[in-house]
Amino acid sequence: MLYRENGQFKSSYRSDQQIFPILQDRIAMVALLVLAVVIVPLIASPYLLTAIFIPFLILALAALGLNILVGYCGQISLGTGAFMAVGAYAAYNVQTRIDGMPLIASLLFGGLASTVLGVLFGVPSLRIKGLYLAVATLAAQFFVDWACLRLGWVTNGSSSGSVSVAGLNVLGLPIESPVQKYLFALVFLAVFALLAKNLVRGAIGREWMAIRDMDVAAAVIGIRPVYAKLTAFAVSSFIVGVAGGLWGFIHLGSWEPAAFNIDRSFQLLFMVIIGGLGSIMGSFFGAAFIVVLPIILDGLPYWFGIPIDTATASHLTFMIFGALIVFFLIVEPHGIARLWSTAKEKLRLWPFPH
Amino acid sequence: MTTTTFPRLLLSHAAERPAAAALREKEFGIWQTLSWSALATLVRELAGGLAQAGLQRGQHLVVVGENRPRLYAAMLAAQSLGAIPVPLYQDAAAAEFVFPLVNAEVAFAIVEDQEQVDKLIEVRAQCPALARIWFDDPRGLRHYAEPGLAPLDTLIDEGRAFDAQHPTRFDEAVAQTQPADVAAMFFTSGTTGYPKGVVHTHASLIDRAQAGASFDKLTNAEEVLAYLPPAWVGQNIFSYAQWLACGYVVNCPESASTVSIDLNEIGPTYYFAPPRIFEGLLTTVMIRMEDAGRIKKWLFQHYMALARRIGPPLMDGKPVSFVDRLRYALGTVLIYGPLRNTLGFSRVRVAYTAGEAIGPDLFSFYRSIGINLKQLYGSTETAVFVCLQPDHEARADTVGVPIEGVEIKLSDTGEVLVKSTGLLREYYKNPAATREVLTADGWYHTGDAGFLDAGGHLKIIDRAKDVGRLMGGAFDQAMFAPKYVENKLKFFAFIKEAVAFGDQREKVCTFINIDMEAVGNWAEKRNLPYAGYTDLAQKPEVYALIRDCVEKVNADLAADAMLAGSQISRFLILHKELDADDGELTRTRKVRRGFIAERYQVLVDALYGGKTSQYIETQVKFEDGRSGMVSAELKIEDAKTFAAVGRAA
Amino acid sequence: MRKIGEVILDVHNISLAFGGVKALTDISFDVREHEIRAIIGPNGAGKSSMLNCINGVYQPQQGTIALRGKTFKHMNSRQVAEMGVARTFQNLALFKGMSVLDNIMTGRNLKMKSNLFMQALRVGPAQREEAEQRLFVERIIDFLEIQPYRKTPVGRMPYGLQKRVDLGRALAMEPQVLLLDEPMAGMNVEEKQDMSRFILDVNDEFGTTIVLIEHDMGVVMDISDRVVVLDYGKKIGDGTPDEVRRNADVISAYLGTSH
Amino acid sequence: MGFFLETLFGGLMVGMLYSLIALGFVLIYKASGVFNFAQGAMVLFAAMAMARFYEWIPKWFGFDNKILANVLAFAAAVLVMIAVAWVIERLVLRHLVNQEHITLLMATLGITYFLEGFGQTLFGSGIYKIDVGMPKDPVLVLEGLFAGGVLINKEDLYAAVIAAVLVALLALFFQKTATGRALRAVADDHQAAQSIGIPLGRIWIIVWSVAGVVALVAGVIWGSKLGVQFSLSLVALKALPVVILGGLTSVPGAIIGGLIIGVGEKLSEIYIGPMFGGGIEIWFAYVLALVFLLVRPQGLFGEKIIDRV
Repeated sequence: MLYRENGQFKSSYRSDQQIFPILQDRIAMVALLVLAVVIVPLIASPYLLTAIFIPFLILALAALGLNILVGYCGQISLGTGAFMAVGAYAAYNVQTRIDGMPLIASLLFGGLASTVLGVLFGVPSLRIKGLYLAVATLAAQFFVDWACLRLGWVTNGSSSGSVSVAGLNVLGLPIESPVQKYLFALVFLAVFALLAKNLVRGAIGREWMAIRDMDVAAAVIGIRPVYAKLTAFAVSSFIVGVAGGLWGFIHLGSWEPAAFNIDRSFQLLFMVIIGGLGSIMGSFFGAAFIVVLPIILDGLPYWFGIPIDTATASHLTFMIFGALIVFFLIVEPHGIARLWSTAKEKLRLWPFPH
Repeated sequence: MTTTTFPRLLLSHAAERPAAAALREKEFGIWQTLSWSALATLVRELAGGLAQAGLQRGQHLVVVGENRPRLYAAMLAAQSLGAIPVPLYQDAAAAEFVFPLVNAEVAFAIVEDQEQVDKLIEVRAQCPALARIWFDDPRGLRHYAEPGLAPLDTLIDEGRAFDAQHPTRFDEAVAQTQPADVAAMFFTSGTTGYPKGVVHTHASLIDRAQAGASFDKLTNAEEVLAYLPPAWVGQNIFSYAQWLACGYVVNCPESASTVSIDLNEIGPTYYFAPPRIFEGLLTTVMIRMEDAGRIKKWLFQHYMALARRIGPPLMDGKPVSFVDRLRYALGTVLIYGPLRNTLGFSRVRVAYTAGEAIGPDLFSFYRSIGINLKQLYGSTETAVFVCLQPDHEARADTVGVPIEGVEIKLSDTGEVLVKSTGLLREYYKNPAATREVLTADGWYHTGDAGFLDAGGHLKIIDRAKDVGRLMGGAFDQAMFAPKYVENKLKFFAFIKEAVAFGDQREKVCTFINIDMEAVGNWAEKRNLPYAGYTDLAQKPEVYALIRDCVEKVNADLAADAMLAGSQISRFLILHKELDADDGELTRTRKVRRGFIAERYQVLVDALYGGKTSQYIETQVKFEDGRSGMVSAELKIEDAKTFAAVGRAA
Repeated sequence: MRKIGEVILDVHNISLAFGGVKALTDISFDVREHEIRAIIGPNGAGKSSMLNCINGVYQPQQGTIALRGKTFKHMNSRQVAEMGVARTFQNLALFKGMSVLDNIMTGRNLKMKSNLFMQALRVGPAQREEAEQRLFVERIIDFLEIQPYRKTPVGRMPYGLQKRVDLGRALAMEPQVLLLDEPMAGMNVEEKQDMSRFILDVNDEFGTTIVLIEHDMGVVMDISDRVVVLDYGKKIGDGTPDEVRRNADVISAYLGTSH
Repeated sequence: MGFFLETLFGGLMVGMLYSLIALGFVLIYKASGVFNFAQGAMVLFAAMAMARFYEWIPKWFGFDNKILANVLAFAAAVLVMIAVAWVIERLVLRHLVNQEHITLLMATLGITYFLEGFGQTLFGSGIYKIDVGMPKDPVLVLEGLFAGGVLINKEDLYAAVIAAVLVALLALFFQKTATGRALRAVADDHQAAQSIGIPLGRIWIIVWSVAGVVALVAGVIWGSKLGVQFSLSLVALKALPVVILGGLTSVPGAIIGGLIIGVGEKLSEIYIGPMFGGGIEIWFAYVLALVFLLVRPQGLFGEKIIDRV
């Protein structure tokens, strides 16, 4: 309905292949950015920022990373939490051991560390198919959980593996107030989202999807499964690692291994499923959905004046998540993102149904 | 009177706006753009090649193909050398090429692709003069050993070399070509007999083009989509003459199957199409809306009703209440805007239809959703622009006012005569025919019967020669305008073609072609099974449906004293669709009434003989050139007629 | 007209078995440059397995395959692809989640050189490369006359057109040898005509050597230069269509049966 | 020596429990190609049901007889597990027929969450005990062999016996009964099975029920050792490497794998653990399995994977 595409013809491949080929979408995108960069910091309360926006941004980033592996390359991972942990602790180590280490550098280093582990545990996936990989990644999960608890040097000697960071700053600008943290996370998300989008719409992205959709055919046209899968693992765990660093540094400030346990892994997987496998946009939807839903679920009873104890509430949350996962897998395997794109299609064709 | 020629126009654009886009063609997924300077270079090289190949001033160059930039350039190249491009219909059968090629002693042809090459080779024996054939698209042609056959690229390369050796030739040739020289020749697929070559000068074409342009204040910012046969003067004027006159951008679709997509992408600002195109669009709109959800349907119907009420007055600049304007504005957001967008008409500033009468509903549909659709009157012989409808004065039943440079008068027989700066010079090698239409004092006989209404708008009833008289019967000596009747029938979505008989007879009878898409849908909704056209056409339900239309027309005709006699008493639905390939329609889909009357003599006799059914067997040509037989037992039905309202005694 | 050249692909004593099941026993035949070579035989005769051996999906237990005189026994699909062998699949093996354009683009993948980082940043070279390959792919789309579907997800296309995309993806590799596994399976007459035309055009325009598995004898006899006949994993006939038609074993084993 | 043997036996006991859970995985994977991540949740769910019914039933019917209570509670729990199986087939499996393994796996993740939430809402989230009256007193064996002998928990012995019996029963069920054979057919090829008129739906319900019962038994044994609580569902995660090791489709594989992992875990904890600051149990099994995968992707007893084109 809102689309007016007449006259938006493309006279170069570059313009035809841009991320948002339709003018109206570009406008919407700019509007969204303005909203995120200007409006939100102005109006959102510190609570909203710390309880919803910052977690959303960081988890969206993690989900984005996971989506590249699961959604685009079709390789399942149940150990995302572990890779976040590696990112966080590696970043922590360089940050604390090397003084004057710039924040961004240590976060990226965290990403690299996580990449190494990702590739390491990805190697089995080259010989084995989907299910086994799930186990391999679980192995990573448990191993890392253990390492963070038991290996002193990982946590810089702190018992129980709990660590904390302070006095974060980028080039002297402090990253302490919720707004600063929010913007910091936002920038990371925006940049990585762009890079990821470029990858998935480029040659390597097509390789990933080819492997996902029909690996034999992919091999026959000269795609090396090994290379495709490993790059997916590397890119994925890098992004996840960085997200882990942000989660620790920006969101938590001080954390212990439990922050990245297997439940985190599942949570991220659910984000990707509900948000939309194989869609950058979907990672955002999923993160938003799963960050907000529990808050609503906790809130609802009180708003309706039927208070239920937190235990029951959390059980309900479990059940609802479980049900939703199954629901989406059956009804809309491509998640909210697909719903979104269908809606968009309808808008473009309006008033026609198809 | 104009003082320029097409090549000179090209060069001036190239000089003034070298980088500006002249032509675009969607190829390989994007709109490949040719700037004016690039085009000029291309034309220069082509001209060089043609000159070297021996194309002489005054000689003819045949051009056959879809709208392709390089074919346009070829026409310009020919004109630069003072030679005469002759565009032929790319969908014509090979045999139809023979006459033009022989008649114009064509030695050189530039064609689009294998299909056209094959056709030319097929008729080459009959056209000994044809020496050289160049093709634009080499696909499938690499192994052809035909003498004189070469790809267009080699012609261009040769031309480049030639131009290097004779750097001044081109400009000299262009300078030498005068406005009064012949610019192009269009073969009118005459409704009877051989086609006639209509000869136009640079002056006549350019003058009309400019007149039309100034009438609608066209600028060089217009976007035009060229998707109709370039051999048709209509397309040629809009995407060639006016293109060069105004210097706007002409866009060529990617392929026949993508026209609607391409139309949507380009979103032309200046659009021209015969009524059948608009009709097709409307039908698809309606059919697509059928599947819409209840809310959408309701919205659509509600706002279309509103549009029918408020749209036309808004378009005609009549006063409309503020509230209505608001409601219409809302409608624009919800329905009209999106609709225009999906149709590809969001940016249309001026749209014209011509060549056939257009149904009032059809016409007002487009105007009511805010598309400035207008009618014009003209023909190949008049370089199209004779009468145009000014904005705010568009009617379905008139064709507008005479524009600058045009005089109109009616002969005593009621035939429309035109004097204009855009008249043809002659019919090529056919003085007799020329004399028939062009009087010594410069009046052109349009062959149309019509009159100017109070507002000075021209109103066309029919071809003058077709306007006949009934003999005997209730309406003895009453005037009979077959086309008028046929059109009234064709305004119903269910009826695709109609052929009316009645001249020198006591009553009017008609053949009818149902519209396969519309009636097919109608049948499916009543889950009425059918096997193909012939079967569907003979269903009693369909006959009932059509009779209903016929009787509506009768009621309508009865209301007009002059035409009450043309009411239809009997009709039948033909067993096959009338088809240009079978010679029943012209390439512009006008019915050849005479030919049809002969071909289906038995049916005509059956109609007047009062039979209730008649067996018929007919040979048909298929797309792939094979032919087969279609036969059926055709029902013949009577239709109710009405007493003429207030008929003078 | 095109002229048949030297032997380009030489299959020598190939035997393949899955566990105990023998799929191919001691198969030998050669394919000459520019020719259209058909492999026919009843269902389960081992035709597809033969192709899978040629392009390295299966590793035959015995025998060798020589491409342009280069012999190889254990070679993976990648290497075979690099040597210019492309292939289409019997039951569509398109990438369901991707558009027609992207499906065919994957075929250009061997030609794309820019590394991960360039792609991520989409800087100059990567961007240019993407555009260049796009142009190549568009030529194929043009060649196969599927312009209207360019951006539609392959899943939503009619079956006949999906087969074209499959062919397009193979063509994108600029193959010297093109293996077609029942390119006309499940098509109506019209679609078969189109497909035959495309196959002939490919062979004609690009001089591509074609190895073709097809059930429709009419088509095979029309377009192929030489035919190999397999039955239960054994070669029972080899020669021009006419020779094969006259071959007694073939008649009994194949043409006799209702196909 | 004695100490080593004790550790060994301890490992075997734990391993046997792993085997039970792994068995559940294998059954379901064989019959429906589903890698049932929810097995652990099912163990928890079953155990809770058992534990709670054991408390409730006497209250409801007002009697006080441990054995009867246990029997009834067990029966009730079995019914519950069958119901669960039925619901899962109805609401999930039949809608995901012929879907990718990964999709199915993720679906079972969903089921896991649902069951855990549902279970705790139904049966509460406290710690409950199961007492099927297994003697807890230790016994000394092999005293003859060397001084001190080896100290073993009687309970473990009973458990071992129960497990053994269960496995035997399953084996019989698979080999002898018609349903068993149908199951094997389904496992080999869904379409084929369907075409010869084996009702997939019913088969799946049966398999999941059986898996449910297995889970119940495992839950009971484990629960009576350590009490029933949420952490029980994590035990299942331990069973994953077992399946990998033994081979996804092999019953004996599950058993052997379980024992190997159980033993390996314990021994490694004692003898290698200290070098790494202990607690390596959590991941040792996995790493073992992974290393093994690299050598033999199909596991100990799994069939070789050939992907046809």
